[in-house]
Amino acid sequence: MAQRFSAKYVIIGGSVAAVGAIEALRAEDPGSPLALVTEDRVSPYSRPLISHYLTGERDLDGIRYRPPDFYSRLGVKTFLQTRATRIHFPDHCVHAEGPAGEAYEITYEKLLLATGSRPARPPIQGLEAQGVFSFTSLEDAEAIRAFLPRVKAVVVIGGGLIGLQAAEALSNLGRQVVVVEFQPRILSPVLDAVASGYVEQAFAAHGVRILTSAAAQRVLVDSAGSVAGVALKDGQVLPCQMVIVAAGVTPRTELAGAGFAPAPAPGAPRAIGVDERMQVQADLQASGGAAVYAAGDAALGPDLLSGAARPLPIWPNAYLQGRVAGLNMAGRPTRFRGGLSMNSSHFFGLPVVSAGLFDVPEGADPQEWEVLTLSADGTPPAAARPGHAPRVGTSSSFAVRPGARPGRAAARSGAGPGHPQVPVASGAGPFYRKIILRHGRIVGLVAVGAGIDRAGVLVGAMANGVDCSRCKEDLLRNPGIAAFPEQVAAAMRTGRFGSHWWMAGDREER
Amino acid sequence: MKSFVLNDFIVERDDRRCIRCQVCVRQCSFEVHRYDAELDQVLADEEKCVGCQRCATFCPTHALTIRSSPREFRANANWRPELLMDIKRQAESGGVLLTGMGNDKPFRVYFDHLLLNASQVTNPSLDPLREPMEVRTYLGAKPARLRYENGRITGDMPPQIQLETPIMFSAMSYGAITYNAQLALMQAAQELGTLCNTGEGGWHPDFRKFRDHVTVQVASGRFGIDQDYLNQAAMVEIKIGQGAKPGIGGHLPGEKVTPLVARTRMIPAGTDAISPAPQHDIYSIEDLSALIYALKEATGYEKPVAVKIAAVHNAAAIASGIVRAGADVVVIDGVRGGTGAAPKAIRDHVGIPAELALAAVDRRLRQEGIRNRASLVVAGGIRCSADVFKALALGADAVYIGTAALVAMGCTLCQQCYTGKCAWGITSARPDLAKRLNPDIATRRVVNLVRAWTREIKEMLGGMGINAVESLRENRLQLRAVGLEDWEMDVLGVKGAGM
Amino acid sequence: MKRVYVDPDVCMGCGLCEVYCLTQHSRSLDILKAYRQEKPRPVARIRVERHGNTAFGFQCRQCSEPLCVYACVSGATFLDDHGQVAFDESRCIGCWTCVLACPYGAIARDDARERVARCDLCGDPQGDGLPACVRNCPNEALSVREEAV
Amino acid sequence: MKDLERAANPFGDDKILANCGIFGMMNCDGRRSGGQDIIKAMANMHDRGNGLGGGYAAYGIYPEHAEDYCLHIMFESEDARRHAEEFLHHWFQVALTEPIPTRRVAGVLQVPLLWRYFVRVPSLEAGGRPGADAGPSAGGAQPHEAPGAAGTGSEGAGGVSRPDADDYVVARVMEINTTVDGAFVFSSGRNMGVFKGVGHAEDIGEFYRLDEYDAYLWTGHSRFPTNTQAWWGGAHPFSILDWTVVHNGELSSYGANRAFLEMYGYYCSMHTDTEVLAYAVDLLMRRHQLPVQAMAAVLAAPLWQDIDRMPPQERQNHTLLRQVYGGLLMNGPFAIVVAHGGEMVGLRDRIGLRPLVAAVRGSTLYLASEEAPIRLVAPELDAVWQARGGVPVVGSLERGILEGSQPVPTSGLDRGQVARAVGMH
Amino acid sequence: MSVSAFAGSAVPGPARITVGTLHYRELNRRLKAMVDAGVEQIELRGVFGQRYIGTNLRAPVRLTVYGTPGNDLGAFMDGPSIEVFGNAQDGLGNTMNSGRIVVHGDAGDLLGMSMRGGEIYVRGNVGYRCAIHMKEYEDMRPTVVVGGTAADFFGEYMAGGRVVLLGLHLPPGAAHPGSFMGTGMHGGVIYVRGRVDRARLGTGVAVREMTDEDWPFVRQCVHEYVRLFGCGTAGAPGADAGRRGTAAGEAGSPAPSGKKILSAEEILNSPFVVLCPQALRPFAALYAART
Repeated sequence: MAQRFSAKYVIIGGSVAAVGAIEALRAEDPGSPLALVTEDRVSPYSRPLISHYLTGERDLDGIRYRPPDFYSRLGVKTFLQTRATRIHFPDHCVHAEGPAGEAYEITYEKLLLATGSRPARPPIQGLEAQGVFSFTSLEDAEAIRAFLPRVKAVVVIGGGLIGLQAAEALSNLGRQVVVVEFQPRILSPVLDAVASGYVEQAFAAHGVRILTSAAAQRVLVDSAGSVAGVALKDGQVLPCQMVIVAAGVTPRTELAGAGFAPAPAPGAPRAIGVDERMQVQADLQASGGAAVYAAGDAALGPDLLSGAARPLPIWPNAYLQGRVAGLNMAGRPTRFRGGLSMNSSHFFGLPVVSAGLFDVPEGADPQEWEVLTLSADGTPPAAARPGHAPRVGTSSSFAVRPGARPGRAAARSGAGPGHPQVPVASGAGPFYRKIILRHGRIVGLVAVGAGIDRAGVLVGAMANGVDCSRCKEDLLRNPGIAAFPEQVAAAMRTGRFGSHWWMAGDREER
Repeated sequence: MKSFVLNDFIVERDDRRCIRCQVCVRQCSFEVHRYDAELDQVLADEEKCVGCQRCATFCPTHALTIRSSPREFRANANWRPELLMDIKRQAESGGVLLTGMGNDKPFRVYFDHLLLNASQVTNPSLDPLREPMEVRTYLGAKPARLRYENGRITGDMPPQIQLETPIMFSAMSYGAITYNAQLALMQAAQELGTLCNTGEGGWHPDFRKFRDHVTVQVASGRFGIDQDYLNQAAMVEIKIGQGAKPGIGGHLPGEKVTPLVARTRMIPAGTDAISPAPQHDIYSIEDLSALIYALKEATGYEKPVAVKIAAVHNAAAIASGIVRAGADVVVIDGVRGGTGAAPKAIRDHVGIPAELALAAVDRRLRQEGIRNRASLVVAGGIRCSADVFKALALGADAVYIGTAALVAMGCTLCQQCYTGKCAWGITSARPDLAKRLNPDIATRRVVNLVRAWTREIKEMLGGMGINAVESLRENRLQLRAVGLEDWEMDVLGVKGAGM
Repeated sequence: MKRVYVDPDVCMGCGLCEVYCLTQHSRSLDILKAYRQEKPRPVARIRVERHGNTAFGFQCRQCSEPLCVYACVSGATFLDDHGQVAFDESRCIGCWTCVLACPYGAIARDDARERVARCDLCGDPQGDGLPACVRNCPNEALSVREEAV
Repeated sequence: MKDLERAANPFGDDKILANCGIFGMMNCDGRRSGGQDIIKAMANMHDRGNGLGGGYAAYGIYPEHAEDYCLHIMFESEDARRHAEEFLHHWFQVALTEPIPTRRVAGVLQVPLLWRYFVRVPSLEAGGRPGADAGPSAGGAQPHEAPGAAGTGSEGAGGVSRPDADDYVVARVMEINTTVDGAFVFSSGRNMGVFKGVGHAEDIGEFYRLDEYDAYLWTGHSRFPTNTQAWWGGAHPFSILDWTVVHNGELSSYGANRAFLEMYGYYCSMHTDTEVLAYAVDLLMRRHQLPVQAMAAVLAAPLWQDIDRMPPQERQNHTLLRQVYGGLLMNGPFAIVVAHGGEMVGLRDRIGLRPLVAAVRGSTLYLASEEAPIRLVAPELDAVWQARGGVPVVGSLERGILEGSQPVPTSGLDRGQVARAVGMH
Repeated sequence: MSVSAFAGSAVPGPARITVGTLHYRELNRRLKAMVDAGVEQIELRGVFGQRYIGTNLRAPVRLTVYGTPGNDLGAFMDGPSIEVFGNAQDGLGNTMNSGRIVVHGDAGDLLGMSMRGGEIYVRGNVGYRCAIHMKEYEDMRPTVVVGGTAADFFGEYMAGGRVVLLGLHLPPGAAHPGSFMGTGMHGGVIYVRGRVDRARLGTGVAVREMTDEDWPFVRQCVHEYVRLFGCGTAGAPGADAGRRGTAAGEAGSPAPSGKKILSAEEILNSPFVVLCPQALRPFAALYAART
């Protein structure tokens, strides 16, 4: 017999979206029963930090996202290492199975699906071999670490953020690493060619080979069933003892059922459709009157810039969605106005960020769009040679010597009128900043090295739809709120304007 | 033309202390300092340094010392370096030398040659901390006598201004000083219970709320004057002359007539604001009387009307005429009075010291039996509480301070007011410089100064065994001279020390 | 929320707040040592923005919906028990996500230490201690106040 | 013009300083009594003086010449007396001329010639009406108010109005004192006289045979000057007409007071505090006709902090008085007894720096620097109290005894009632 | 002047001097001689303004004074006990070190100025600047108890000691009339019965309520006052004292007739307030930091 439990709020999933929801719920409703079902065996930890765990820079405590007593402090009844197997919507009941196979039936008034995503499995032969790992969970990292002693060389399939993090960590652990990227450049979903080039340069400088426009066809397996190498489509064979598969993630929608998980666009993964309150669409007839919410990687929320629904499997977005879901579940009506693609990473100490668009879309009207770039005038990375980066409309660029300290021009200008300061890298290193504007509003940002400093100002302008047509060059050179029209700057100085762009509701007007 | 003018100042930077924070670079409004990235050093263009000490004051590591340049030529007691430099400047420009602030030439400062009395044995000194010390002062004409009728004291009492300290702020117009500086003076006047003078630049609408503490000026330019201007103020002052530049008018160039200045002065923005040398409706003493009574008519005889003149040779006779012309207050502005801009030749060579003029005027009015018919205010070079004290003993009812108030705010007398680049935000024309003066801090500083002086005045009063300032006024017996000639002591009406 | 406010009408952009903030966050607490000796050099948490005649020192706004907290992947930035944004620098990995998230650009990178540098109200968010920037602002343009937003 | 200042002030000091004992007694019912009591009282305060000056004023002593001005004049020589008498006969009708009776007393030396003259002001003559130059100074200053500004008064002798006659006498006295070498008028009132000289007060009283006079009002003074030079004219009381002042203390405001009085035509020839006090009282009470409370409110003005809290009418009165007569604020320690015909006023400075004790026995008011001398002449008192700073204690033939503006009951009185009624609030 | 009793050795009963107008130097010389000879009680009759009585007597002698003693009674006094039937003049107990002075009347200005020890009880009112700059030092802690009220500057810049002002003769509800009470005080304490007009106070003085620690002392003083003067009257000691302290020095009736007599408890039942220093260094901020 299944053990029965009942809670006002039930959350499935134990990562960031769940944390966002719990923190919102408990701020609004400190007392009502709240239960959480997660496959994780520990309190919330930070998935982006597993590479640090892998290298041993941090132990488990070092990568906890919240203190170990997080659940108990907030009064959350937890079912750890427990897998939700089925949801019976008419009965408002979650069926789950514990680590020892015990069965639970947990009824809810309000349910949040924060089930996240799972690594995608590319069509490559031999992925079942020993030594093939994905890299998205603590358990992945532990498994890799346990396997590492036999490993000299690693092939990372996928030059995305996860793959590159794994590659960096393994390289730092002294392994020879080759990254195999199907696209002509790494990080192509989040960076423009210039930035990709900087990153490739950084990996190359640390002895990591990156093969672009390359496709892994088959994992070679030795007699013991262990990885021996990777064969590429072009016939090249990369000997290795470990393969990391990092070819993207797929939202976990199975609990919701197909009816709630439409495919948003051709080629995009299915995810759970939600409305602006993060409530699962069409829930009313299916859920028997109880509200069901979804948030995080599993949810298909709106994109702030385009307004279209699209999965946005990034950490901050998951928290925000979880928060909005939690506020609504607790009875505080709040709208999620949309997530913003926002990526920040650093490889071998090189910071790279992007937000919104990173390139002007093909076929865009040059009258509407504008790209402004600012870069160091050192050797441009191979991929960043002129012509490589698309330029549309008016474009300006400002050159700064790499490694130069604040220069004469800046120093002389003082704070006097008409002398904008030219920002420069704080020390030697690449510098790149690019903003994309449409109708005078920022819709895209890419920055590398010291170019990322105060990038949030540009993201804020983007998210808040500030008209930057008169201050765009100041913003490019010196992202700061002083560049904005005084009304905007004044509102931002007092904190009244800036950080609420993602939500609407009574909280916003506070 | 190659300039032959040598630097006035030397910038010494202790490189061991310089952290390259560039605060000096940003603080120097004369663009002396600059950071050189290649050298990673802050460099100085000393030619431009005016010695305002802004950078040295703000350097967080005290790495800066600004020293006078020795500019040493073959010694010549007659042709001093300053004169040589002036000649070279004029040879290169053909222009009149302009300067700011008051006369800096070493004419005798009579205050420094007067010493004060104190009680010993025959009368007690009073403790000013614990016992009452009254410095309240009333400005305005007093009747010769009062009458007593049925329990009421009556008299034909002209309007009076009550001051809680005999120290007022002299005329400095909005335009000559910044909005913040004038705001600070008005706030300070309100807090201190004294008066601030608008100068002749009009009266900014924002400042009307200080009306009970504002003297408005009617000068040759007649800027911003209307019925409200006159009637909302506590006192009206006709400015005939100014100690720093007797006989000279003024000129605010059109580019400084910003929309706000224009609104304050009630003239179109961008037009020159000219203050003629004379008031063209006053070519004689009876014309002054006509203006005085015109202002009294305009204000319903409810405001004292002051007349301010520069201290000149026959000040006593002029003052007598002013009193007889109907003025309620006579202001004597001495040769050391400050200014925002004046031809150097005028500033340094026209007029007489305030002390002598004051003593002569007070004595003359008393001899003529009309001293009660006007209060006497002295201005021009009041530098400390002792100066105030001595001025009162010489016969003043109150004093004006201008320079001292500005110094309290930060002024270092670099004399560059007329350039509009005041690094201290006091006379600056540039808005980014003007906001350097936080009006609330400036108010506090000025209030502190006047409070401190007032306390010191009370200390000195107490030392004399006097507990009300009216017992000091004209009490020249409390003064003794050291190092003065007989004629000077005669003018001042004081004996030599030991007599 | 307790935060530092700037009055741009009197902020003259001198930059002394940055100097004193940096010094306050140095090991030596000595201005000369902080600038000339300590390696890596400490990082100021406040930054003076200058634009035309405008200037203002600027640091963490203590947002009511703090994106930096929500975006922080490591949990280093969090809300303390008083709802004040707090930062445990030992947990920061220098991912710069908060740099990207903060719409005010109020979070600086301490590149050499691979962590961010952000205003901590000089370690006294609940007390009466004045932050170094406020205490040392020569024009009293900065003030620390508790105000609902 | 002779240098009176040199006689009064041989060292050229700003002012002569003196510390003193003062005494006053007045029978408010007009009863006259001899001078032996005040001599006894002054002797009791012997230690408050140093033998360099003593003096008395006595009122009601010349009833047979009540309408004549009696000039007491001291002369250095017979020559001086001749010149002065020529002057008197030129300007006055002289009713009686006689030496002032004296007796030899051991402690009284260097006695000048002492004469008294009962004179009348002649009626209008060709030179203009008497008193046309009523400014009391001969210095030629032009006071800004009309001469004879003392308001209406009773008619004096010879059809000349009392104020005009008073002004006339003042002018002549000033003239003698500033132009007739060796002559000094030290008393010029009607039906009263000032008797003063160098010596201890009790000796001066004996010298002038004051026990032989009967007065309803006596004041006395024992002087402790800081210089050793002594001049008979420099002793107290100081007088103009029948106004007399005895004074204890020093006026630190002397310079300011003097400057103010110069405005009104008073030339301070003697450089003593008491002189400005006498002139101030003359200006305020005689010329400006202000009541005694107003005079006190000028000389010992209430503090602004107290004025500011007064009811409106009172506040206005005090404010006006300080605004207009601020220069007459007597600043520094003082206690004075001012007397004129029919009235005696005691006043001490506004913060009580010098003592003044008042006492009442029946209808007699006593004022003194100490209580003991009062007790000596009036062992049984109805009330005795310390005068409050700035609050005048007044004895008046017309109004009885007043402290402040409140009458002091003179029978069945006890100190507590006085304190409640007048003294301590 | 006559000495009616004088002995070189201790004699029971007081020695007596009828003083009259004897000069103070002579009077004080004789007193000193008597005390040196061992006289322990001396009665002075018919005193008229003789100064410095008690000043030169460094012994626990008891003086009884009838009449009006002169200024500086008990100045610099160290030891004697003086009781005055009559009013005292100015400077009573000036810079007194120890001993006791009781006045069955009023006293003048400057009473207890700079007093460091001992105690003074005055039945009636006191003048200007009384208890001014009183001090305390180690176990020396002077006490002044005044039955009536005081003129201005009472307790001015007091640095120590305890003063009680009973206000017994004030009309009901009236505030004490003196201005600047306790102004600039930086030590000591002033207990005031009756209303204090705070607007008349000077700088540096604070007003607080009585606490349990204050009452025992005040209670003791009031009881002693009533014991000494027979009553706490609403009447007028000055005039009484005057009647009693006639030239003949005959003591009159201790209780005035027709006055309401208050018991110690009735006196104590009225409200008291405490004047105390705002700070031990009231003018610390007066001076500029850098000079």
